[in-house]
Formats: sequence, structure tokens, C-alpha cells
Amino acid sequence: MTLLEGLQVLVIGLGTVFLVLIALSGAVSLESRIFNLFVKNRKEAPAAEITAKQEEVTVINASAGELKLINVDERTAAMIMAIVSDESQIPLSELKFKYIKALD
Amino acid sequence: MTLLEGLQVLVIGLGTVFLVLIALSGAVSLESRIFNLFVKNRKEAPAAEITAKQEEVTVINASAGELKLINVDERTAAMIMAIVSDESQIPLSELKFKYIKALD
Amino acid sequence: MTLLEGLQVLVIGLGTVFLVLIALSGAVSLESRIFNLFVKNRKEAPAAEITAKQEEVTVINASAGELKLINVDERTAAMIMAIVSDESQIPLSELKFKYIKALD
Amino acid sequence: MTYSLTDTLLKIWEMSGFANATWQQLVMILVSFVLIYLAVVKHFEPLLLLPIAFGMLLANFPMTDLLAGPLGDQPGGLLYYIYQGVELGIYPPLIFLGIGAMTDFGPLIARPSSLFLGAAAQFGIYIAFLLALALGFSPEAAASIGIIGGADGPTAIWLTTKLYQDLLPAIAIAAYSYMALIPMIQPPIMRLLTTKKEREVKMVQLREVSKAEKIVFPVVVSTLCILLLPSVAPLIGMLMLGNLLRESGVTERLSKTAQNELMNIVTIFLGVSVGAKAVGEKFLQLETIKVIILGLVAFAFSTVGGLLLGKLMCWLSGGKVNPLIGSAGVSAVPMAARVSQIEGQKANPSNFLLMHAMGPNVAGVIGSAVAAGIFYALFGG
Amino acid sequence: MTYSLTDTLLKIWEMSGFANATWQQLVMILVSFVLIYLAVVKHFEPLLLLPIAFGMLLANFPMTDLLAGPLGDQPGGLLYYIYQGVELGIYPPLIFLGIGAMTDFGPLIARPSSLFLGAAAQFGIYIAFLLALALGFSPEAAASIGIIGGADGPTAIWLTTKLYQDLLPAIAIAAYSYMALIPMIQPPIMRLLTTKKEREVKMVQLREVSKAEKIVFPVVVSTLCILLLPSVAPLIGMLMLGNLLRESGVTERLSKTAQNELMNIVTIFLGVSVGAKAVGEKFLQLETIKVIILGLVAFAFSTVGGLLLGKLMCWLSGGKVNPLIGSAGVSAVPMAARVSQIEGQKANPSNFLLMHAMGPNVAGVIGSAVAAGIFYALFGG
Amino acid sequence: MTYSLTDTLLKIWEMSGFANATWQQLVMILVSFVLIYLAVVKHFEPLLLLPIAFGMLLANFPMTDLLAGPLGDQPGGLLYYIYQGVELGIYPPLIFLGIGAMTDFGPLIARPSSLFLGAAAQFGIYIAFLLALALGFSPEAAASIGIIGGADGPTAIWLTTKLYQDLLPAIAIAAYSYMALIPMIQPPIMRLLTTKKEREVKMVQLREVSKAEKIVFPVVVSTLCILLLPSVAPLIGMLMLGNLLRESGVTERLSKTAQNELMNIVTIFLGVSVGAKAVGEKFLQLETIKVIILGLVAFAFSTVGGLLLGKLMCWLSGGKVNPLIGSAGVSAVPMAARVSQIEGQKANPSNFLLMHAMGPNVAGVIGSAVAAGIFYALFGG
Ligand code: NA
Ligand code: NA
Ligand code: NA
Repeated sequence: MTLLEGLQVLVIGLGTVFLVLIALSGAVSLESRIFNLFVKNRKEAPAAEITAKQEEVTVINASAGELKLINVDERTAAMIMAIVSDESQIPLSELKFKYIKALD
Repeated sequence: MTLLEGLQVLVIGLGTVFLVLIALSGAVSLESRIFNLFVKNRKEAPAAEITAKQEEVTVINASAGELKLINVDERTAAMIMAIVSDESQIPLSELKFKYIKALD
Repeated sequence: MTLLEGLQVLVIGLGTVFLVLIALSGAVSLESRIFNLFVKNRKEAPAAEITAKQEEVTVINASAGELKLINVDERTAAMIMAIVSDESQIPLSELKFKYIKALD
Repeated sequence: MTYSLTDTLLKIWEMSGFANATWQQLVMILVSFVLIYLAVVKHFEPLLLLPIAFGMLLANFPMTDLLAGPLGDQPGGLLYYIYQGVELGIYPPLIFLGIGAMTDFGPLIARPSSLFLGAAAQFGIYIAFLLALALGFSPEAAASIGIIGGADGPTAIWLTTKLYQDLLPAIAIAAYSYMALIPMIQPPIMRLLTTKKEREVKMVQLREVSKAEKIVFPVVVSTLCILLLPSVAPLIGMLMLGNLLRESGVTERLSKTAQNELMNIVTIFLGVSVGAKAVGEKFLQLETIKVIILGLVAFAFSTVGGLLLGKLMCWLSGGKVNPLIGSAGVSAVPMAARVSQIEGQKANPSNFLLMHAMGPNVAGVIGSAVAAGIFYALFGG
Repeated sequence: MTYSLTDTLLKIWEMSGFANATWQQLVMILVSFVLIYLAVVKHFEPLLLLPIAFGMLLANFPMTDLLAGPLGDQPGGLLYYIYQGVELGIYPPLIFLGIGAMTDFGPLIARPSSLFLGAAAQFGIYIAFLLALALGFSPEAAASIGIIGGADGPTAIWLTTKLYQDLLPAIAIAAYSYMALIPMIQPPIMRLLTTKKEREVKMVQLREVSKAEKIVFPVVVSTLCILLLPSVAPLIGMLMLGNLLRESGVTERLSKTAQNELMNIVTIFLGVSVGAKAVGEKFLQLETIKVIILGLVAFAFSTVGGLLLGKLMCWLSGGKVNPLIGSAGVSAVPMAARVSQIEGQKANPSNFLLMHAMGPNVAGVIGSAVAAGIFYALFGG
Repeated sequence: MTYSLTDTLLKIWEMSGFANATWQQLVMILVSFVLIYLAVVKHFEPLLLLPIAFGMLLANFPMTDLLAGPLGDQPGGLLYYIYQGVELGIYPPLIFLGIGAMTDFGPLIARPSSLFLGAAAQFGIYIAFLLALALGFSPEAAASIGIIGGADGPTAIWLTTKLYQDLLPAIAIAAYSYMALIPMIQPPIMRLLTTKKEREVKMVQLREVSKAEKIVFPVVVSTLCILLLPSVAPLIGMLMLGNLLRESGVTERLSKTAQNELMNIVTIFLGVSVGAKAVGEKFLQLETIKVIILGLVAFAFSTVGGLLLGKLMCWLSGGKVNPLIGSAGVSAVPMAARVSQIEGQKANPSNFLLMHAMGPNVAGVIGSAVAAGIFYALFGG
């Protein structure tokens, strides 16, 4: 390969790197703009979310809970829930467990 | 393969699944029963164990502890023991540490 | 292979093991001596350390007890024992460690 | 070779994906986006669906050679090598090793009759198999489709690799998606097939299971299962090895690695390479739609099977067994057991079925592995 | 076979390294000692240089057969097998998987123009390529040498394995060494090319980037890059898969394993086997010296490229961009960004450029992967 | 193919393990139960014996094809692939990498004469070799049997794989079992060969070893050992790489992975696949009994060798060396060192030999690797 050809590789190579990264830059900008649109539309979103939350709570009240178990097996969780219910004299249907997490 | 043959596969397949899992169920029951026999024979075993435990306790009392370190490096453990001893004004020889465990 | 040849393998084999490990021993000694030269030039730091060490020595000499070390290197264990003893002002001969165990 | 500007740019363009994409590839890229969305936003079994979706994405970019085998001196593509662990049947048993190390079989040992439910809830496997045959699939393909009803990803992947690799991505995706959809698929069937009275049944507490029983359990299960059905050895063998490492109490470091790092590494590799098999031309076929529909049927009928036997056991036991735990027999651990719990509590707020459903739930893992072994014995090799 | 004492001792001696060492091997052993020293005492990218140095040490002991391929029934040497992951192009993408899982692309998303700097800072790649051609290297060798200027170890190793394996150890060692030397290489160039006033420029705080943007980012980047340049798929694909596992928030255990255990295992294997290719006869050539010098040139000109575009952006933006962040575009994450920070603070103690430099810094990883993909498209296969 | 009910059930029965088990397989299954019992209940080196025992169990179920190689299109069995890491000599060096990363060679550096004891305690290797020859074993088999006396599992497995694979499971099981039995094997010999006065000897405190010495140590050892004995490169090389990763202080994440996850993964694979080689017909031979007896002899004579040189060193040093530390030279780290400690304390309650015994203990690892290298140089290839 002659040096001239090498120079062409330089131009083409660096050019392509720029092309690709400029394209990327455009795509990322576009992506951000699209997301920003959503965010603006959702200016009330937090409010809506809170409502949703409350509904969830109601649902949970009727069903003893959407329960996340983190590093806890179900046996232990069940035991904990039963114990808490028993100790506190509150029926399980009225107890809300957000999550049970093992410290280990 | 005709549908009739397929139906035979269904019967044989599901049948075999049942056979294997029923056999397993029997084996597990048997296993449990055998272990229960042992446990019954060892009804005094817990007692003996408790005695052993108590002896151990005595030994421990005289010897500042059988110590399990769980997720704790020794340097930290030593420090903890020293601190506890210091804070509580109880000499280490009279302190019993069952285990030191890191919550992480 | 005749037994006589086998005997030669024994002599050669064990001889070579000795040769290699004696060579290693020489190399390690040499290495240490070279490093000591450097260390001597840096005299004061070791002084404090040696004092600490001597206490440790005394302590350890006075120590008793069957100790299980599980996943703990002995040097660390010795250090812990010394620290605990030192902090608690109890001679090691009166401290018994059943075992020191590191879980990771 | 000349490196003139225009020529080279042209060459780069000609070799680019834009110039070479088929419509199938573009569709598949969109499909992979949808799957990424489902995994990330809808939490559809993301640990496997996300790698699968990304593998699908990668494999459908044109001209990448990621899946190309070695050619003469030239080594093969990255995904070709990673896929070997699927092709040679290595990854699924290793995943089972990890699952075994994570599973507590205590509830099953405490009530061995759970295993009956774990058997009955394989019903959908055979219904789907039959329907697939009726739709013209070969027995090998029908068996692979049926196994979706086992509700066990690694088992489905393992069997499909052995019998009919063309359907691998469709079956894997269906299996994991429906596992994620268990909370939507099962409840209507559960309410349809059980009476409110049945759903209200409270079950007596499970007995304590000793450490010794738990240690012997994996040895007993592997011995009996593999003697009865040798083809099941890689799956049941590894599952039980993992469980033995867990329960023995003397190999904790091995058990931890099996259920964490080893499993995670294999999960990434398995997911990406299974997804990578979803190349447009093969995936965008009517067959795929059929697989997806049959998979749903399989899940539904497995649920039915478990529930019906649950009802029978309820009746036979004089009302001591809540039939809702039957649907947990499909496996999909622990999702299906949680569904039983929730449905039980809806009928009777003081009802706590979770532990009782865990027995059939883990039994279902064994059940579908056995079903896979039978299919392999019948149609494999 | 006779086992007389003297004969056997003689045989052992004749087969020992002492009786068989070539001067090249002895020199290489010394070189490996120097590299171990640099890694351990001078902290030259020790995570890779230490394994590389040790691999070099092992490979240059005579008569070990560590690198020998299998022969008939006899299996190959240990390093032969470990090297397969390099030979087949598997390790570098897996390292990229881990890097992706470790990288926060937030600063780049907040300011997409960072990508321009990440492009400009590949300048040195092409300068070194041209000089290498001028020095008589083949295009394949020149491309491999040039890629050192990408300041990215795995990328350099990946490309060199594909194009010109003979230079692998020299290029890998140069790449990692110069990455470690960034704090010495860059500052003089930075001060030479920028005015004090430019270096004093304070940049406005980056906007907050939402979780959703971060999740979509890896999908967008991989789609666009791989469609434009299919050859870049293994590197960019795995980098972005790792990043997706990280940002999705639903695959944390996979992300952690990718960036820790899997990456560590691969790092050990990659390092040792790359080092093992530095066998005396091949390494102790004038070529190696040339590679090392050209590598330095590549690093310097990449720095220059980033700085010059930084100056242009400073001027175009009316002084809102500090050109010092341009040099971070070489990648060498996060070292080069730290250098930008330090130099900025020297000019103006209240200047805090780190976050601003992180954008070009991570863009540089993409930039050099793209450059490698172009070289592979031009000269590979 | 017809799928009549009775035919298919018959087929399943005919292919079941019950219909195909040989008596050897049944005996081996029982043997594996015994080994599981020893590992779990008696704590016989469970980290390796439990996987070995389970591998043995799996391999002796009839008709599983777990060990079958690939045949045409059909891939091989799971254990066939996992076994490749043993067959190709990859696993044992990787285990040594982990052991190196876990080992503190400080006590050996503080007292280099420990290495003499580490050499003397290989005595049993050669005694067992000689006896094996006398019993009619080939030199390759005799060497493999002898290496049991090295009291080092990976070394024994590595050498046996190279020289005489038929004996692999017997040798591996013997090695690990006797390592677990060290507290029973050594004390009687120790009391027999030493006087009470010798056992009471207190040793002076070891000097502090600097970080620098510890870092240089692995480099020195690997250089010298591998130059003297190139065949030892995979074992000593990886052992010392692991130690360098540990001691360098700059590659902690690599060191941790080497000693934890990587080692655990390899341990599972190594154990299961070594155990899987214990197929009934080959294992239930008179040879196995011989191996087990010769292994015990090897352990005993290695202990004797260490003790005798310990006595000599005691005498030469004018009573400054307690000969009890000699038996720790067999390796079996750290069990044998603990036995020295316990026996020393029985003789003199204020005696604390543990640190002094650690030197010979870790020297024994090097010693048996060297012995294995010599055997491989003499009989391998
Ligand atoms: Na199932
Ligand atoms: Na770069
Ligand atoms: Na040894």
C-alpha cells in the first residue's frame, strides 16, 4: 500500500469515525428530545402516580399485599407474616407488607 | 405420526410422569419414616445433648468463649470484643461471644 | 522396569526434589538477605514493630489451648489472640479460643 | 486493491446493514425492541428475556457474521462460540445446578403428595403435543412445543436443542414470557374450575423437616429418577447435585457459586445465544405463531391438570387440601405458588397457602424434567 | 530404557531450562521482571499488565510446552488452551461486556456533542497507521499498530488478533503501558496546545439524565453503530449489552457478575495468554521497538486531535467548552478524564471538569471500537 | 414406529436403569453413597469428595450416556464435556491458581530451611512407587500411585491424567480421603518416631517478613523451579501466579476471584468429572484396592520422611527445631500443620508450633509439584 493510499485510509477512516459518532450524537439528542416531550406531557404525572399508589393500597388492603421477598425464602416470609399477624392481633388481610428483606 | 399414536404418547407420557413421581413420593415418605424412627429412638438424645451443651457452657465460662466469626475479619472481631469488654467493664474472661456476624 | 531401576528412580527423584528445594531455599535466603540490606538502611521503623512483636511473643509463649483455624491464616490468628489478650489484660494462658473462623 | 475515496465509502456502504437489511431482519429488530420493553418495563422474566432479546437484536443486524462458524483459518463469530454451550447441551444443566442450589425442597418433603400435583400439572405438555401433531408438526417438533407447558425454561431449552433446534428461540421466548404471565393466565382458570368453598379451605401447617431428610432427598430423587429414566440424568442429576451442595452444609462456598456467579454467567451466555437463533427468515414463519398459541394452550391445560387433581385430592381428603395449590404444580417457581397464595387469600383473607403451594411448585420442576426425559427417550437420538 | 543415576541426572539437566535457554528467552525473562516491577511498584494498569508480564515469564522458560498445540493423542499445553479465547476473539468482547456494565454513559447522554470529541481523539490512530506504513509495515500490521492510539486495551487486542497476531504482545503491552502513562503523556501537550484562558473556562452543569434515556441509550447505540458498521458488532454489541444489563435495573445480578467475576476470570486468562505470545524470537525484533515508539506517537496525536476539536468547540460555542475535556476523548477511562480535571484545576482552582470530561472519555471507547471496526472491514477476513 | 401402549412401556422399561444395571454399577452406587456419607457426615474434604461422590453416582446409573463422546451429528454427554478440563490438564492448574492466591508463604520465607522438610516429606511418594512396581504396576501407573504421597489433590490428579488415566478416580479419592484422615494417620507415627523431649522443643518466633519479600517470592520460585524442571510449569506457574496476584496488593479483585468463584466453579467441574471416571467395570478391580493400600503407605512414609529430617535438623541445630513440624511437610494444608500444633501442645501445653509448621506445610505443596514434574519428565509424553 502506498502512502497515498494510506492517506486515503486516514481520510476515510477518520471520516467514517466522525460520521458514525455524529450520527450517534444526533440519535442520542433525538432520543433525549423525545423523552423530554413525554416528561412535559407528564407534568401532572406525579399526581396521577400518587392516585395510582392509593388505588394500589386499596387493592392491597383487600388482598393482603403485593409482597416483595428479598433474599428471603417463602417459608420464612410466611412465618414472619403469621407471627406479626398473631402478635399484633391484626388479621393478615389488614396487614400490609411492602417487602421482607433478609439482612445477611 | 397419527393422532391415535399421539394419544398413546399422551397416555404413556403422562402415565410415566405419574409413575415416576408417585414412586418418588413413596420413596420420600419412606425416607421420612425411617428418619422418624431414628428420631424416636433418640428421644433421650436431646437430653444428652443438653447436658453436653451445659458442660460446654461451663468450659466456655472458664475460657472466654467459643467464637464464630461470620463475614467478619478477625481484626474487626478482636476490636469488637475489646470494645464490648471495655464499654461494659466486664473482663473478656467473663464475656461470652457466641458469634460475631456482619450485617451487609 | 526392574526394581533396581525403580530404586534408581527413587534416588534420582528424591535427590532432584531435594536439589530443587535446596536451591529454592538458597534463593529465598539470598532474596531475604538482599532485602534486609535495604531494610537496615531504613532502621527506625522496625524498632517499634519489634517491640510490639516481643509482647506478642511473650503472650503467645504463655498461651494454651487447642485452636482451630478455619480459613484464617495463622499469623492473623496469632495477632488477634495477642490483641484480645492485650486489650483485655488477660494473659493468653487464661484465654481459650475454640476456633477462629472466617467466612470469606 | 485501490483505496480511492469514493470506492471505499461505497464499499463501506455496501457492507453496511442499511444496504443489506432484509425486511425480516428489520421486523426482528422491532420484535427484539418489544421484548426488551417487556423485559425492562413489564418485568417479564428479565433475567433471561433481556439477554434473549438482545441476542435477537444482535443476530438480526445484517452482515455481522456473529453466528458464522469457523471457515478454514478464519475463526467463527462470537455468538457461534457462545452458542456451543446450548448446542452441546451444557448450559441448561448448569442452570439447573444453580436452581437446585437455590431451592428448598422442604415443603415437598413435608408433604410428598405434592408430587402428584407436580405430575398432574404436566397435562398441558401432552395436550399441546397432541394439538401440534394435529397441526402437522413432526413428533420431535410437537414434543418441543409441548414442553413449553412444563413452565420451565432450562428444561424446554434442553429438550428443544436435542429434538428440534429450529424452534428453539420461539419455544424459549414463549416459555419465559408465559412464565412471566402466570399471574394473568392462571387466576381465571382457577376461579372457573374451583368453588368458593374449595378456595376457602385452610390447610394444616406443614411439619418441620429435619436437616438429614433434606440431605438424603437429592440422593434419593436422583437415584430413583435416573434409574427409572436415564435420559433425565443431565437435568435431574445437576438439579440434585446443586441441592445436595446446598443442603449438605459442608460445601457452602460451592453452593453459593453455583447459584450466583456460575448461574449468572451461564444465564447471560444462554440468553444471548438462544436469542441469536431467532434469525428473521426462520423466526418469521407461521410456525412461530403456532408455537406461541400452542404454548399458551399448554400453560392453560397444565394449570387445569393441576387444579383437577387438586380438586380430587380435596374431595378424597375430606376437604383438607385446597385445590388452588394444584395450579402451582406447573412450576414457574415461585410465581405460580404466589398466585395460589393470592387467590386463596381473595377467597378467605386469613388463608395462607404459600407454603403449601411451594411443594407442588418445586415438584413441578421435577415433573417437567421427567416429561422432557420421556420425550427424549421416545424421539431423541 | 535404562535408569542409571548419571544418565538420568544428565537427562534431567539436558531437559532443564538452564541447558536450553536461548539469549532471547533470558532477555524476555528480564523484560517480564521489568513489567512486573512496573505493574506492582509503579501501578501501571496492574490488572492486565501483571498477568501479561507473568504470561511472558512463563512462556519464555525453555522446554515447558505450555504453548504447544495438541499432537496426536497428547493434549496441548495449558496456555495453548487458555489462549483459544484470544485466538477465537472471545475474551475482548467479554471484557467489553464488563466495561459496559461498569460504565455510566450519563455524561455523554447529557451532552451528545461529547461524541465529536470522542471521534477527534482517534486522530492518532491514523497518524500512527500512516507512519507505520511509511516504516514498511503491511497495512494489517499498520492498522494494528495504529489502534494503540485508541487507548483501549480490549479493542487493540481484538483487532490485532484479527489482523496481525505476531504483534499482539507488543501492541497489548504498549496500549496498557501508555494508558498507565496518560498522566505523563497528556499534560505537556495540553498546556502546549491551549491558552491559559481556555483552560480556565468553567462549563455549565450537565443536566440530569433520566433512567429511561439511559436504558434506551445502549439499544440506540448498538443499533445505529452495528447497522452502519457490522464488523463492530462483537465489541459494541457486548459493550452495550453490559450497559443495558446495568441500566435496565431488572438484571442487577447479571450486571454485577459481568463486571466482577466474569470480567476478572477473563482478565486473568486474557492477560496471561497475551503475555505468553511474547516469545523471545518474535518479540525481540526491531519491529517491537517501532511498535512501542509508534504507540507513543499514536497516543500523542490522539490527544492532539481531541484538544484541537475541543478548541474549535470552545471557539464555536463562544467560550462555553473547555478544550481540556477534548484530550479525555482518547478513552483510557477514567484516567484521561482525571487528567483533564487536574489540568483544569491547575489553571483555575475552582474549575471542576471531571463530569464534563467523562462524556468524551466514554465516547472515546465507542470511537476506538468504531475505528477498529473500520480497519477490520478494510483489511480483515 | 408404532406407539402401542404395552410396546412403549416395555421400551421405557427396557431402557431403564433397573433393566440394565450391572452388579458393578450397583456396587458403585453404594460406594458413592458411602463417600457422600463420609463427605457430609464425617467432613472428609467435602469440597472435593462430595462432587466426586456425586459424579461417581451419576456415572454409574446405566444408560445415561453422560460420558459418551460426540458421535456424528449427536453431541456428547454432559460429563464428557465437563471432563475435557481434566483430560486436557486445565482444571488442576486453575485450582493451583486459587490455592496460590489463598496461601501465605510468609512462614516459609521467614525460615527457608522449611523447604528441606518439604522435600523430605515426599519420601512416601517414592516408597509407594517402588512398592507399586513390585506389585506389577507399570512405571506410569506406579508414579501416579506414588504421587498420592504428595498429599496434594490437584497435583495427583494432574499427574495421573498425564500418565495413567485408568487410575484417576481411585487415586483422587485416595488422595482426598487420606488428606482428611491426616489427624488419624500422622499422630501415631509422630509419637513413635520422636522422643517426648523432642516434642517439647519450643521454637523461636519467626521473623517478620516484609511485603517486598513476599512479592518477589513467587517470581523467584517460579523462575528457579521451572528453569530446573520445565515440566512443572503448569502447576508451579499457576500456583505462583495466584500468589503474586495475592501479594502484589494491586490486583486484589483478580486474587479474590481466583480463590473464590473461579476455584469453586473449577472444583465442582473437577470433582464431578473425576468421580464420573469411576465406572464400575474399571473401578471394581483388585488394582483399586492396591491403590488404596499403597496410598496409605505413601502417606505414612511421607510423614516418616518429614519427621526423620526434622529429627536430624533438631540434632544439628542443637535442639532448636521441633521435629514435629517435619510431618507437616507432606502438605495437606493446613491440616498437617494443625496436627503438628496439637501434638506439640500435648507434649508441652505452652508449645505453639502452628506457625513453624506452616513453613514445611506450604513447602510440601511445592515439593510434591516438583516430584510430579520429575515423574512427568521421566515417564510422560
Ligand atoms: Na413444570
Ligand atoms: Na478511544
Ligand atoms: Na506434598
